[in-house]
Amino acid sequence: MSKSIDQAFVHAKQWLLSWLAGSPGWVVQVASILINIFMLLAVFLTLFALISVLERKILARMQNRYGPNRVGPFGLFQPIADGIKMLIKEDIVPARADKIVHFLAPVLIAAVAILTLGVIPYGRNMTPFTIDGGILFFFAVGSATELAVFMAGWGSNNKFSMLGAMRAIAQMFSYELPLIISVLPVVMVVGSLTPDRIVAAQAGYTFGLVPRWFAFTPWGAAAFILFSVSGLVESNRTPFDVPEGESEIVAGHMTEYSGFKYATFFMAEYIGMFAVSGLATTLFLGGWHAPARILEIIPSYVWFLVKLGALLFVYIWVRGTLPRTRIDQMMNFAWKFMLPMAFTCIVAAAVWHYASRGLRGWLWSLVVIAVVYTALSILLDTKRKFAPRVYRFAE
Amino acid sequence: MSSAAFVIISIFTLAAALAAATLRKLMHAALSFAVALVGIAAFFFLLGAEFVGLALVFIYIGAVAVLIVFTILLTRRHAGKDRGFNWSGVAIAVAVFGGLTWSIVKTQSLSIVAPHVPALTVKRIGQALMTSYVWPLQCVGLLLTAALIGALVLVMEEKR
Amino acid sequence: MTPTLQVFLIVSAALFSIGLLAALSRRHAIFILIGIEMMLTAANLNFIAFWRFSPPAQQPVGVMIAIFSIAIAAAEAAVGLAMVIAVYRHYRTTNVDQLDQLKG
Amino acid sequence: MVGVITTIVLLPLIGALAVCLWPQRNGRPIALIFNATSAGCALGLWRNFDTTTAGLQFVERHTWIPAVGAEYLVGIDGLSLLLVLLTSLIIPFAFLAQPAPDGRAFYATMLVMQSALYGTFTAQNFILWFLFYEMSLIPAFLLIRIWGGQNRDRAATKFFLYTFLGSVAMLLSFLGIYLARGTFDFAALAGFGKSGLLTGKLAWLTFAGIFVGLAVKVPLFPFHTWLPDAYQTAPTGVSMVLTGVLSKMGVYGFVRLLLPLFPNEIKVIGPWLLALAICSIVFAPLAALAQRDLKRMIAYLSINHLGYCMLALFAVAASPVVAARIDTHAALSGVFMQIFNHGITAATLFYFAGLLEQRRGLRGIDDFGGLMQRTPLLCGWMSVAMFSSLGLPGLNGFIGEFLIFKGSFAIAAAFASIAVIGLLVTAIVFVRAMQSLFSGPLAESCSVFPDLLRGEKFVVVPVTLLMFAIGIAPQFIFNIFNTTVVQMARLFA
Amino acid sequence: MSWIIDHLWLIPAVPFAASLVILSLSKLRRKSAVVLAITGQVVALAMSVLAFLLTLQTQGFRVIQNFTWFTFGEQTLRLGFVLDPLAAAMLVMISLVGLCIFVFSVGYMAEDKNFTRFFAYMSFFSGAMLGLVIANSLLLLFIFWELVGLASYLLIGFWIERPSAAGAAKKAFITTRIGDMGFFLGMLWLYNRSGTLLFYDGGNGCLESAGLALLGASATFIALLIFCGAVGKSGQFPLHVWLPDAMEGPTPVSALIHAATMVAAGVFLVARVYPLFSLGAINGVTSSLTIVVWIGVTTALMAALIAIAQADIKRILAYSTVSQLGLMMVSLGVGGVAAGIMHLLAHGFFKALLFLGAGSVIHGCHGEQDIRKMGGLRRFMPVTFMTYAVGMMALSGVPIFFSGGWTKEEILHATAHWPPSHVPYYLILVGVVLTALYMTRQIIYVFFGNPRAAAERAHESPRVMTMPLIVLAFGAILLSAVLTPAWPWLHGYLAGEPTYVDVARLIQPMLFVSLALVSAGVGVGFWIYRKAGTQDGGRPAEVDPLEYAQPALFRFLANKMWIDELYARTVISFSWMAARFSDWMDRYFWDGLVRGFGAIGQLFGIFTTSVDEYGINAGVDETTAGARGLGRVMSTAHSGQIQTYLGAIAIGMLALLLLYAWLA
Repeated sequence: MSKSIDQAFVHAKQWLLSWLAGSPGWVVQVASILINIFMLLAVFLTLFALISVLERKILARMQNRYGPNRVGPFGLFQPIADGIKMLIKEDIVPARADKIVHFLAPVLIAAVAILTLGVIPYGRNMTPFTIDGGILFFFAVGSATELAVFMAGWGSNNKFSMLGAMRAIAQMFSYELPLIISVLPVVMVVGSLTPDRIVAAQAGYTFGLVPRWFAFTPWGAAAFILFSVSGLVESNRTPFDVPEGESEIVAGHMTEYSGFKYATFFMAEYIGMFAVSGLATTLFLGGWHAPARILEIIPSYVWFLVKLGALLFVYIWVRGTLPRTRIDQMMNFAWKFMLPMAFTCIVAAAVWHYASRGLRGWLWSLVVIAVVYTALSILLDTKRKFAPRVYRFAE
Repeated sequence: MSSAAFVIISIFTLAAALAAATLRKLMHAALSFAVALVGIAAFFFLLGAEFVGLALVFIYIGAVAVLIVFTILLTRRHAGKDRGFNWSGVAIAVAVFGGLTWSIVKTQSLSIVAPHVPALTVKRIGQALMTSYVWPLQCVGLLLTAALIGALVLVMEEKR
Repeated sequence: MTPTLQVFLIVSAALFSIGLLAALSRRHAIFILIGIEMMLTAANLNFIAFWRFSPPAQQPVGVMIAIFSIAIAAAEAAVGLAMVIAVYRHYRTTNVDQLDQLKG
Repeated sequence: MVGVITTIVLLPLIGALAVCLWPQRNGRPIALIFNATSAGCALGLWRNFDTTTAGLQFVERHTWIPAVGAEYLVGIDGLSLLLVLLTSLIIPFAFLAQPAPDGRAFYATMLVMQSALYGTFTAQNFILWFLFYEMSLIPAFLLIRIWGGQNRDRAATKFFLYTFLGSVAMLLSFLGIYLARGTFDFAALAGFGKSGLLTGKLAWLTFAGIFVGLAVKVPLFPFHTWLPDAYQTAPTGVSMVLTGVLSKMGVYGFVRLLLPLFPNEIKVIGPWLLALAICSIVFAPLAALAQRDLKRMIAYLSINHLGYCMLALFAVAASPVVAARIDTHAALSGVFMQIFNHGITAATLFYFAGLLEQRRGLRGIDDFGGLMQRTPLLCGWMSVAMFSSLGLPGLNGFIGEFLIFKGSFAIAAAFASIAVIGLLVTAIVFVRAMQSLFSGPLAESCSVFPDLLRGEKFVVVPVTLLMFAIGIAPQFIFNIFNTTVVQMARLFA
Repeated sequence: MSWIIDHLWLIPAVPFAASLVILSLSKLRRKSAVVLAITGQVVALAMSVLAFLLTLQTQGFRVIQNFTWFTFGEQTLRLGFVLDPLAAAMLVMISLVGLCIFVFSVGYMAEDKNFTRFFAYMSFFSGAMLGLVIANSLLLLFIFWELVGLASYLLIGFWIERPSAAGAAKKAFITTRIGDMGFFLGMLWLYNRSGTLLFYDGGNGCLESAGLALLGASATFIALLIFCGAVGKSGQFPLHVWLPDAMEGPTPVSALIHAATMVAAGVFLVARVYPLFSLGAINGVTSSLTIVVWIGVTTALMAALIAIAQADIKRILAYSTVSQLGLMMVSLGVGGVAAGIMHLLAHGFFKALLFLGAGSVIHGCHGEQDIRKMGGLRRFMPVTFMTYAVGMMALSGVPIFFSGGWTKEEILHATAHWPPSHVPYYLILVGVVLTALYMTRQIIYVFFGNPRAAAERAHESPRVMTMPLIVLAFGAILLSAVLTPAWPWLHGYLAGEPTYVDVARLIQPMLFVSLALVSAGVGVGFWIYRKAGTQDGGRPAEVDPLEYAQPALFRFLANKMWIDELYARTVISFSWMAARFSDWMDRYFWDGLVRGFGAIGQLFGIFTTSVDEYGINAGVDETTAGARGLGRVMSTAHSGQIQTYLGAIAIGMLALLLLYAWLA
């Protein structure tokens, strides 16, 4: 029973494709792809709508106010209203803009964001696009985001846009390194770049109790944290929203965009967030695996969505809690702390592996990480680096 | 390996490449170059070298293209338009193309169809890199480090 | 009809020539770099094509060469662009016609 | 424990690199860490050293350049261990000396020198030994040339020329030996020595070459004139290393090379060599008496103290008849003891001279006065070092000198009797210095001196306690080299 | 009781430990310092008395405790402690006198700001001195010998801010060191010949028959070299010059070190190694002992003479000490070992008493030391006067009640029968008279007559200072009980012979000789100095009567026979010249030699350079110029245009391709 619920979507797709039985192979293939794309768009655009309103509501609760509550029950139709507003708004293009580039930027950024969703396994047998080097695909395609952001900044021919784009690229470049390197321990341990295999490697339970998710190993936990923080930066969200900090440079590279193009940017940002969270779930939180054996009756995609939702909640929570960081501190942090720590994770994972992945390995890798962490904290003691800040009040 | 895909990809790629070589606006040319690279990556996919294709996208679009646009940005004073076009270059390029095509076409042994080979998995590439190609790999690592440092030193502002 | 090795090579030759065109006929230094990168990519395409069309071997030599060549191309691009910037800072131009200090 | 010696030799080199790469301007902490590590390794050697067997221990042997008989052959016996320990002790001590030059390069250079010293004391193949021997010369030159005081140019050049010419002479001699005998291995060469390593003029030429090379390093009268200049000019820490360890390379060379290789030649010209040693012993402290500069004074006394070593060595080697075992043992033990004692005592004296210089800015004996009233601790501890140097019983200096005199008096009574003048004049020099520095009314210029600071106490007290320990219960030092002494004594029997 | 035998080393160790602890204390912990020092001294005294009692058990008691100090090569160096009557008597004397002086110092030094350091040094000295007397090895003795020298150096220069004190300390150290070098050489020689430095080692020691047999003729030289050390330490001519200067130290120091104990160490040393001196003696005479006698006589007489003309209260006593030490040496030299040591012990008590009395006087007179400025002090300082008088009579050798009288008599007795010559005997008789004379002079100047400048505000010293005086005075008197010829217990004890009472021996001709001489000395003294310090005839008050009568002689004596000046002109200036000469040689001759070689090298360099420049290089330049011109022509092909180069490369590639195709 539970199995059939688990595979409900897979069966549904097969049932749909069975209509095409007898057609040439490429027709079935194209149809299968189209179904996947359609489902992805349907699910994630809905999720986008949902999250956009949920974020506002959650933030509001955190700030002790109500949030949107006028449109629909509990304000749930707010995104629809927003969407309509966006669509009917005038699309303004600056006169001296590089029109082609200006137009292509949001297209590219949205396309890239959606493409990255394709390699994530959402449930048992539910990977839209199975590819040998799926993780590499994710990052290869994801790296085009930077180009898109640059195009937006350049194409607008506006100094705020350009500056915002520069900031965005600088921070994305800097954090892409820890982001990718913190994935490497997992790839190393599993021995594969395929997301399905990575999820499969996290099946089972130690002592029949603790799931074998990588987040439960010292190196995995460290890498998970590094990955999440880097992901936060990659999606330009608070507290790392320096490139589009409205109090500083209006809206960064999106300053000259309005209407639907702006909505596209907005959507791309959210979808990028989903993609990073989804990958984090896949890599560290056991993908669609249930956290306990008894709970395996609940379908795999539910678990995936629960984990994704939990991560998204944390993102929102962080946004509601932390103030914006300063750009130089951010860069220092990336190069002087995140990167060495990411490398340490690799070493720790190797230690864990060669200590036969048991309790001993667990402890040793913990020691490695703790030692490096302590050393870095001592070396990076910022008290010595920065002059004490002096506040000048009215004199 | 369908010829339809091949035709589409090659037209797409060559068009983008031509645009990259001839567009007057530097930024457009750079972006076209990125598009051409996507086409080449598609070629690699078509040829069954998925990993190389992904690496190409990753490195060229994620890094090189961004570097190029950055450079364009930093040398913006003349970046708007590229004045002057050297037609002798066109002649040489066409001649080279002609020569190459002529020799390719003339070589009959090249008109073969791809044999069936087992899929090239990432694992195999990894194993090759870590066994037979471990020295080149280390050398490339060293080279990249050197290039990184060298580039940094080159662009560093002289302290006054 | 499936494409033969020849057509791949012709595409690659075309790409190479376009790269050469960019490198030879444009004045801006960045175009030269783009052209060189394009020629390198064309060579890579050749390597991959030859690997794919040759009988299965123990080692995927062609792929390996392509991978290394991509890595080296990245290094080359980084250094090349840094030089462009340095030259620009020094001479206030990126036009290679004007950069002839080395003439005999 | 295999590979420890190599580790000890390499650690300071790595340290030098690390200091160069250290981001902060002050390289001292990191240099000290490396010092401490290599000192720890040296202590480990000591701990695992078998004091009951003679011969080399912890031997590491690898082929290096077989064509010229060069091997990587390191190992230690008692003497080597003693000197390795001395090096490990003096160099960190020198790093803490005042006034300390800043900048990382200084510490890196010192570390290179440390590595060379370790190498010199452990190498057992001539080529390797010579490599390290020369390797110590260049850092020493740089240290004097760059961080020295007045006249550093001249002093450094003089130092370099002297020692370099000596080294060239030595190298040529060894090439001669190699051509004749075909080996560079110390042990093998010593085996030939008994029956005459070479014959005829060549023997005398090679002997002279090696003798000059080593005599310059010790230094032996009349090859000593570089020393006062160099010690006076060099920064305090460098002076400490120069006198504490570098000069021991010469004595070590005599023990290791000249005496085993040329016993017959030494017997022939023995009285002349003894006369040179006596000149060192007598004239050097007399010259010290005439010095006004504290460091120059200590430098001259260093010549005197090493003269005692030479006296005993030559007495043993030049003895026309086979000396009694007890005398040979006494003389050799005395030499080894003196090496160690002079190392720590002279270095301590330089350290104090540095402290005074740091406080006053000058270091003439007459620039101070009445210090005892202002800085009793400094004076007290410095007096201990001075008394140790003049051979007061109960402190370390006495043990070595007593044994040296015991051994050499039995063999060469007349020379030893003259050498006693050296003891007397040394005492006069020190007592005079003490009078002029510590007593009398407090000089105006010294009235604001701080007494020993906490950091300085941490340096001074352990070393001084070591002097007391050796002076009162020296057995733990003797244990290191007793078997080596017995083995060497057999060479002269 | 035998516990002390196994732990003889504790006797010196306790004061040493006290010294170390005091040194590590703060300068302000005065009370702790005193308690520690005196406790250390009391413990040492207690152990010394225990040891002394132990030696009473048997005749010729001797216990040795040898141990290995260290092993060098295959040889061992052994040291040891010995307890015999000589050592035990010295131990008791040193620790008892030392204790008295420590107590005295508490009062005397009360005002000093370096009070704690003083006690540390004193304890250190005490430990070293105690160690010296129980050493059973010449080396160990030498070690302690040097340590007492160090203590003496430190204590003479205790008031370090006075340049004169520092100079005196330096002089003491260097002068004694000169003697010590002889000692050192003698020790080496002895070690070389006998193979051991242990005095007693179960028959193998260097003072035992087996060891002595190895020495042969060298014994004389060894003995004389060792005697050099004694000469230095005991202030014998010609190395006596440091001792009077050493009075720059605080008075308790003078009492302890430069009167009672350390300076007697030379005598003790000779007594200790007496077998070396007497080896091969014919009729008790050896050449080495003869030299000892003559040096002793010279010193005794010379110092007594000088003492007459001194004005400083402590210097008079210092010369007196020198003189008495000479006397002891004579005694040893003529074979009266026991007599010499007895005199040493007795002298230790009464000279310490005198010095402390002098200290009390100085204290009472607020630091004044010139006897001509005192006078009439007996009324102000009765206790001091009484005890001082006891000391004076003991020193002068007043018989019967005072220890000094008996010991002096015994020395005279021994000297009178010295076979080679009677001259020393007569000279010593003169010395006895002179001693009585200068002591009378001193006591008249200080305690009698009218109070002069310094005596006007004089006061008696506190109890803490007078009590030690009284104890020592009693000691000086009571000691005579065991010295009388009627019951020469101490003599027997030291010589290891049984003693018995025989009152008849009390009356001896020498007693009357002695009595006559002393009376003569005192009487002459009273006669000459009856009006000292007052104006008398043509003589002003501040002029000494003797000076008025014999100005040239007086000046000769007052200036210490110009021996210091003689040394300054000869030895010291010679050593300075040697120093300057060595320095000059180094700076100019040897260094010049080296620089000369350098200059030759430089000249050679100039020569080869010019050969290179003008000889070898002639035609090469032309060729170079031609090559350069060709290069210039060729270089025009380099346009500097990178695209041109690139195009050329492409054309070249095309050409190669065509060539290849054509060939294929």
